[in-house]
Amino acid sequence: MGYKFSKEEMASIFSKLAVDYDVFAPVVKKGDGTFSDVDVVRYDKVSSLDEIEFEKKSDYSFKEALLPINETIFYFTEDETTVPKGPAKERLVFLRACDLNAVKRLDQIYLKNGFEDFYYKRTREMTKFVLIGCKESCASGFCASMGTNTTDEYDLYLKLDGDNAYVEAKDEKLTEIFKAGKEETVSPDFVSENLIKVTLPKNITPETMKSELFKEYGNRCINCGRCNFVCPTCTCFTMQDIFYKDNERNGERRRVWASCQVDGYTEIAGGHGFRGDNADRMRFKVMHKIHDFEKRFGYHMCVGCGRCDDVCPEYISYSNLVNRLGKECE
Amino acid sequence: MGYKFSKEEMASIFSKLAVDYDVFAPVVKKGDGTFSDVDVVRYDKVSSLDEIEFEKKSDYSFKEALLPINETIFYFTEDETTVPKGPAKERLVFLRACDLNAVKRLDQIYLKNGFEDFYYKRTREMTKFVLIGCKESCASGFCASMGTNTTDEYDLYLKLDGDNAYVEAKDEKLTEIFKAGKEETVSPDFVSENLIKVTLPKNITPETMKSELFKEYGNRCINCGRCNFVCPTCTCFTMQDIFYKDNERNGERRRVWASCQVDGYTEIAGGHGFRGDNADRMRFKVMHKIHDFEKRFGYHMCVGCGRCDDVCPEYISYSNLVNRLGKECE
Amino acid sequence: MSLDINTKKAKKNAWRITKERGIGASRIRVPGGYCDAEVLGMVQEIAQTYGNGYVHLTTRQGFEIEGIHLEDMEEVNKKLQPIIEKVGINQKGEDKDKGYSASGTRNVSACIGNNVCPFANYNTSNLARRIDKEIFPNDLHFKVACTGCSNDCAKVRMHDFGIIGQTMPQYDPMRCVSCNACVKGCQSLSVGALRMENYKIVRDTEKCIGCGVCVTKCPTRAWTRSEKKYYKLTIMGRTGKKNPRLGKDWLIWADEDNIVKIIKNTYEFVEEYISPNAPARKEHIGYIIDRVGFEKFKEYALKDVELMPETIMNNTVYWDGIHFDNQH
Amino acid sequence: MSLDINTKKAKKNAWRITKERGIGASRIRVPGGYCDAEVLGMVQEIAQTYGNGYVHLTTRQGFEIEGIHLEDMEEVNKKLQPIIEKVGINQKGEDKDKGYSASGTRNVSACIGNNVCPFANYNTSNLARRIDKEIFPNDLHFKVACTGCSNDCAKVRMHDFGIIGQTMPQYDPMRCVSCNACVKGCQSLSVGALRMENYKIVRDTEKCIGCGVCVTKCPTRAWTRSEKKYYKLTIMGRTGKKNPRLGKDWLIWADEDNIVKIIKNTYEFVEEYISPNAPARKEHIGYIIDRVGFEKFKEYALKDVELMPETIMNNTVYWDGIHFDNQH
Amino acid sequence: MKNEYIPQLSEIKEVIKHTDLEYTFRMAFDGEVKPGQFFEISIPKYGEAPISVSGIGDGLVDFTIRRVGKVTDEVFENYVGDKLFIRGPYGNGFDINNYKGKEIVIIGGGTGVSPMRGVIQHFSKNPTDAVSTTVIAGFKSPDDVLFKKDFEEWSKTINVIKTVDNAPEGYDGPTGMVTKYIPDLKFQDIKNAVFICVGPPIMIKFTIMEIQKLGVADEQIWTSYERKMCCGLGKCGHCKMDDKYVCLDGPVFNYTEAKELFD
Amino acid sequence: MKNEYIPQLSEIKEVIKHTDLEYTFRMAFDGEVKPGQFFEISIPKYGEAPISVSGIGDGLVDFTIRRVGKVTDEVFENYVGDKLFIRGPYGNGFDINNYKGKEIVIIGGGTGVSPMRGVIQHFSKNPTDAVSTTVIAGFKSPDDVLFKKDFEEWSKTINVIKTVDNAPEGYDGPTGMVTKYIPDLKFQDIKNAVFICVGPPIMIKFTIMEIQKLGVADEQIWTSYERKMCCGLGKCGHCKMDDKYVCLDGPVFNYTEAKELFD
Repeated sequence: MGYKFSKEEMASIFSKLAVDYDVFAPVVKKGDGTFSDVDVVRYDKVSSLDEIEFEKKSDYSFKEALLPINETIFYFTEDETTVPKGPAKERLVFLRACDLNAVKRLDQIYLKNGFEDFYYKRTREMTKFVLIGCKESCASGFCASMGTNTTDEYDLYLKLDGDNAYVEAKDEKLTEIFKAGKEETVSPDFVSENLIKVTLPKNITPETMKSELFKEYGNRCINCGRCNFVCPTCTCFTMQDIFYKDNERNGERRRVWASCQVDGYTEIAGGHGFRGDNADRMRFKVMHKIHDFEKRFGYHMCVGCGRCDDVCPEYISYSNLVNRLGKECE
Repeated sequence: MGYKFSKEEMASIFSKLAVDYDVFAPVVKKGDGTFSDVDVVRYDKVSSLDEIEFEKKSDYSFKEALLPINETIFYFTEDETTVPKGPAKERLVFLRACDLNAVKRLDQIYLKNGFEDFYYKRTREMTKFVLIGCKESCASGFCASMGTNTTDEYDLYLKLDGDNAYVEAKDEKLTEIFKAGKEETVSPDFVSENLIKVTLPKNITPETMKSELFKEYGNRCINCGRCNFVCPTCTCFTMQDIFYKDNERNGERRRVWASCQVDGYTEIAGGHGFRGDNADRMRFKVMHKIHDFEKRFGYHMCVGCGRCDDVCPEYISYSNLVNRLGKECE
Repeated sequence: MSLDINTKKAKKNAWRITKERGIGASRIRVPGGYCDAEVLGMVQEIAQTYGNGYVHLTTRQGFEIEGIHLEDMEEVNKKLQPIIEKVGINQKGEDKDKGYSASGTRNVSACIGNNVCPFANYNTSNLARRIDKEIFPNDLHFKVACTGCSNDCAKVRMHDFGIIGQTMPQYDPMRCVSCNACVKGCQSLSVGALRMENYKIVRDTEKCIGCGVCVTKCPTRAWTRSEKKYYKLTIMGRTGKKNPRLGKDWLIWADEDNIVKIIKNTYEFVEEYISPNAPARKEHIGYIIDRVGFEKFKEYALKDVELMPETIMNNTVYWDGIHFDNQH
Repeated sequence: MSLDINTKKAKKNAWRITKERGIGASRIRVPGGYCDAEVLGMVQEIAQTYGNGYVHLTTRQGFEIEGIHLEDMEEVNKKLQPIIEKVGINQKGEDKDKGYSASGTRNVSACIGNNVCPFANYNTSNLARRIDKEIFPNDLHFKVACTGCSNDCAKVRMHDFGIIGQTMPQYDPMRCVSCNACVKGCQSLSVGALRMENYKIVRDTEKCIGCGVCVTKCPTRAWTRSEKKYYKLTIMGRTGKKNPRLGKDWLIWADEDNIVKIIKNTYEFVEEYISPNAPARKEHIGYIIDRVGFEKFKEYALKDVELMPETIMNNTVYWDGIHFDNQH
Repeated sequence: MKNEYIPQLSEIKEVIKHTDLEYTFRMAFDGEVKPGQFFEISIPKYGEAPISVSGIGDGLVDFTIRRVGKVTDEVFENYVGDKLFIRGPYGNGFDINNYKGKEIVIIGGGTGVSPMRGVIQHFSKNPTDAVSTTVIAGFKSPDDVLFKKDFEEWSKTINVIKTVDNAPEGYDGPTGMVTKYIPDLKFQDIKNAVFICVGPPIMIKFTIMEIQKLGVADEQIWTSYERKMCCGLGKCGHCKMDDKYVCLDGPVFNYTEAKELFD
Repeated sequence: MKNEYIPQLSEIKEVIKHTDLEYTFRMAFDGEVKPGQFFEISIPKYGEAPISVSGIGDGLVDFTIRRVGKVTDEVFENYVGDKLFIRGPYGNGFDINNYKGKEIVIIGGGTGVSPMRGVIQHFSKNPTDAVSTTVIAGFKSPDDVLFKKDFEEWSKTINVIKTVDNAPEGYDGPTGMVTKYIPDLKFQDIKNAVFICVGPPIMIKFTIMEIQKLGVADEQIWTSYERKMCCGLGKCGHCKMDDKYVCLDGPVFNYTEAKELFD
């Protein structure tokens, strides 16, 4: 059901909402970009509507709202282990269609690939998603190519338009809150086409794995891992055991985001690593996104948000690599 | 009487001449200018015609051919003094009209101002002058204003013109040498007008001495003395007693060019100097050239060669100063 | 009339009296090197109309138009007017169309800065232009340069005042993924002030030079720049025949306003203590300090300066360099 | 398609990848800073057509055209062709219209030199251009600068190779008038290597740095320049975060040909000893020498070099500078 | 809901030293375990490492650990009676049924022998479960040999070739790489042969090349992969190869699958 | 032709010490000399300096030399019997006839007294040659007084005011600048007065100003200039002032000329 509000009304409702919920949304972090006097848009907890960046696609995805960069698995005190508490409040996560499609991928790994993940699950179950529409395509995304340009998995759709705000609430509890507004038909803005079009390779063979393209791009790669860290579908982590400097018998185990492009990712005790070569890492990443995830789960991992292209300091275009690979495989 | 030669004939005659005479002439000294890769034209002993620079006015005047920069007055050995020998050969000095007029000024001081100068006289008596003509005025000279644009005091006039050479010999001995040439009427090239015109101040009073102009130019002056050293009419020198490092009881007394613009010129034992101020030095120099020499000897000292203007590193234009002073005194 | 030029004035008017008799060169300066492209055409026109068609690009970020007849100085000065205005140089009204009002204080130079460069910690050109506005016109011999980071592409350590951009790196351990990029970056590109401890970064605050390499290397925004911009002030470096030496750090983690104040204060110090025999009142500040002592300099320089609590000031600065003046 | 740019190649092609996403800057270099004024107009046009209308004048004597969309790199490279030709930079045939063939070796910079400057002892731009021809294109990180005299306006002591013009002053006592101008000049402007003895000048040949001040000060041409041009070669100065330091004198009274040879030889040394981990094969030569030893460097550098008898070579060179890398 | 990440304390029942670097820890564990499965063994403050089961007993499980890396170094400071955190077993393990009634060749290199130890033990105790059983085990030198007593025991019932790459003068056992002994293997029916091969990647590569020369089909070859595994639960991603998670789908793979798994 | 630059050796006959710095050297010389003339006195290896004649005797000439500068320092190391190079006399000197029958005032400062000594001596010996003769001599302090014996002698026949600028307590002679004593001078007929004034430039300047206040015409004033003189022969140029060469046309000038001579 859709409702219309004035922007002021919406701001006021939102402020109340932000008391009951932990609201995670893209925020412009002034000067926090890689370079001096450059901003970054990333997720943070917000308490008012005007903190939210609705226009620019976030540089880092929503995923940290579900999967903290650092997450404590348990504390240990001598021989005992204690699991930290889960979220105290339900949470709202503002995101776009591509990202909401990415939630499905996170669920796939964390809930449906072997064991269920205790930590993800308890947060996920308390999370509702608020869709931000896309009136026009961003410059680097190719969601239409990946079929992730639309979604109906949102609990709320919220749109600001001039002095007005529109919502469509699907979640019952949220509907309660917004039904005070003027009823109006509201349907999300989705793009149907992007500037970037990606055609996935059709016939991937063992030969594909040896494509010179991986070498070419691998040589350009500096193994910084940004492509993974901004990606809404990358889920890897590493375990870290910390001992407290004040009492070395106590500490905690954490899981921390990991990147398949960064040194050490495949390294086992004794120092042997399995993908020392950048070409192999590049292949591994790309193939995961457009080939083997699909092989295992039946649909592609990549949601075409384009963040990896935007963030790469070496201007490696994953989308271009995929298109070139597609042509090679024809 | 005038004679014409081919340039080759002249060169050959000249080479022989240079055996009998010490020939002093303007020579381009490559790279010996004040600044890197800059030439200077100054007098030196030459043995062939092509060493002589006929086109460009020399930067330093001919006067060093008569008055060495350093001249030993006598050697002393314990209580004895010995006077160095004078020139062994007669000398020919190549110069232009302005400079030949300057010879008169040198003579005035060294022969007719009180005592006769032993050293100058013995050289002067062995010197003949070869006039270089001026087909057109140099850029900075104002000989016409000073009435020094012409002369008939030369012993020989020599002109190179394309493949030919012309001489007019007035000196008997020199006529002997050149009379082998084809007789032709030869008369020197003199300029009748210059680019620079100088009007001397007419009514010089004690007030003139206090003109602000001297301060203005004095402030610009750096007391390097170049104007004096290039001047064909400046005659000042300082006495120096040298003791030989190898035997300090023996040594020599020299006279060395001095400049009224350089520090120390008026300094007496004990350190007191009479013209410490640059304005006073500037006035002293200018007044000597255009006023008090004339007061003493009946004609002006300055011959308007313009070298002081050309050489001044501070671009002080003496000629302009004089013209401005002239206007002030009107 | 023969050339009759007050060379001292001409030099102060930013003209060079060249080694070639009668020929000058017009020295056009562009504060911080930040140059509207329009200026290029203007310089070209002067060079082709009055000069010999060649222009020397100077290492102080100016143009030196060669081969101008000294007679044309006045006319060229008129032509300089739009350039002076375009690059925003201070000028008194009566100096319009008369070229530069002073030349003793050298062009404030700057690396390209954070307009463009990924490593720069501030907008060097803007600071250079601010300082230029504050100190120009002035004929005392001051050399000031701004550089975006400790790489010092502007060679500020060869200046009387070198301003090196710093950032006080801010670390959010909860965003850190222990990828080591900052540690490696600091080790290979900077001073090795970072180490990993318990999977998190420990910054040696004594050693850290505030270059910001950690920030640029961080893939997760665990490292970000401080909101405040910081500057290191190095002082009294110089080239030259007697004792070329590197400027040494005096203030670390200082702020822009105080640095500007210190530079201006130093003018008063120099006015007071410059050698009366200094030719054309040109004496490097460093030599004045060598003569009258660092304490006296400090007394002047720090007038009305209240440093931020985090600013580190070295009480004494020791220089070395190479001594050609009193060797052996 | 999204921007897909080999930044390493672009950088070697003399492009800067700026801090602004998708925006590059074209780095035009002018060897020795000697610039046909025509070039200015060309740069202006590129800046106004493809850039943001602003150009940074660099302290290495180049133009950095700001604000060019990386998509336009190829087109701008074509526009650079006449500039590259005008300033006379080496280029292989196949590199035509493709911009600069390399950028690791930095623009050979030069003070204005004896084209113009009264103090310079040689034509710095010409030597810079000669060296450029000899060493370019090359991607190894070399910084070479030429300065006309020990005043070092080009700040050559912050370079790997600094070439300082010298003249061996020639004294004709018979032209000397004991005016003391040279003694005073040497004392106030240079190192005080002259003294008067018996009314004539005695030059302390150990102390004399060959700056030529005595020659320019002499009013009678008693002092003149040597016919041969001499150069002091200072080596391995640097700015930077770890250990900024002054280049120190290695050769004194050396000749041009041997210096050029030494620089070229050093490329072979670096090829051999550069750290395989050097990012983008960029390692300052000084650090390589620090690592492998001065003797090894000398062995390479002096290959086929036969120094003139009057050339003084310091057998060992000791650097100091400021250590930020291993302080405290 | 079960939190799979939480480990349990397990007592060290026995420590067997093989070499200066390699020990077997016999730990208390109640539950179903298969040879070839692995546990995540952790010491708080140091972290976890996936360790293969090298033996299975009653309420006991063996872990043969090489002293490399910081995690396993710490383990050696634990002794009998001390406790370690463990969680597992994870992975598929070897299915004995795949090898019963076959001419079995088990080829192992170094610690690669550990995951197969349960399999070897089964067939050496029950030699008639197979047509024949041959073990080719390679070690760097005589000092690096693991399971010395086991080899003595096993050689009583099955064929054992224990070779060392480098031997001191006078050493009278077999020497050279394991691959050296493959061409000489005799089979009644090569089609009924099965090969299990575990060891360092380079050893597996050349061993399989050698096996294939015998005309063996991919289906007859098995291997087990050692990969970085942080979670053991199909989450952390480190062990993924192509569409397989070594921790879930392996570590034991038939070569038909394994051959498509690129690193 | 005579080479005027060549000096002659002259023996030092007597050395009279006036102060720590000032001595009179009595040298052998045969020839015509006038008070106010000067000689170029030189010591080989050190150089020449123009020194005024401070006394004239038979075959003798006195030079009172102040120990300043390197030339005159050396002179003090010569003693009786040693020899110095001298050439001269040069310059015009004082013409006694200009002062005969006048009311003479001779004003001297420091070594400025030397060139006038011959004049004073003449009129003290022949007091009736003049209407009156007054000497005002100024010195810095009692220790700087020159010609002490002369002053005693002179004061017997002519008026002598010997003043010192600075005197220690208890000094009972005249003190203050010479100018202080000028206004009080008494003249029978000021138009018949002549003034001779020699000393440092500043002293001459103020003295003449004071004299002029008395209503004295320029023609009645004489002075002598001390200038740098290298040659003494009108060549080297150092002593030139306006169109005058001090060495040739001076050093004694009537003030009508002197007033137009700018430095």
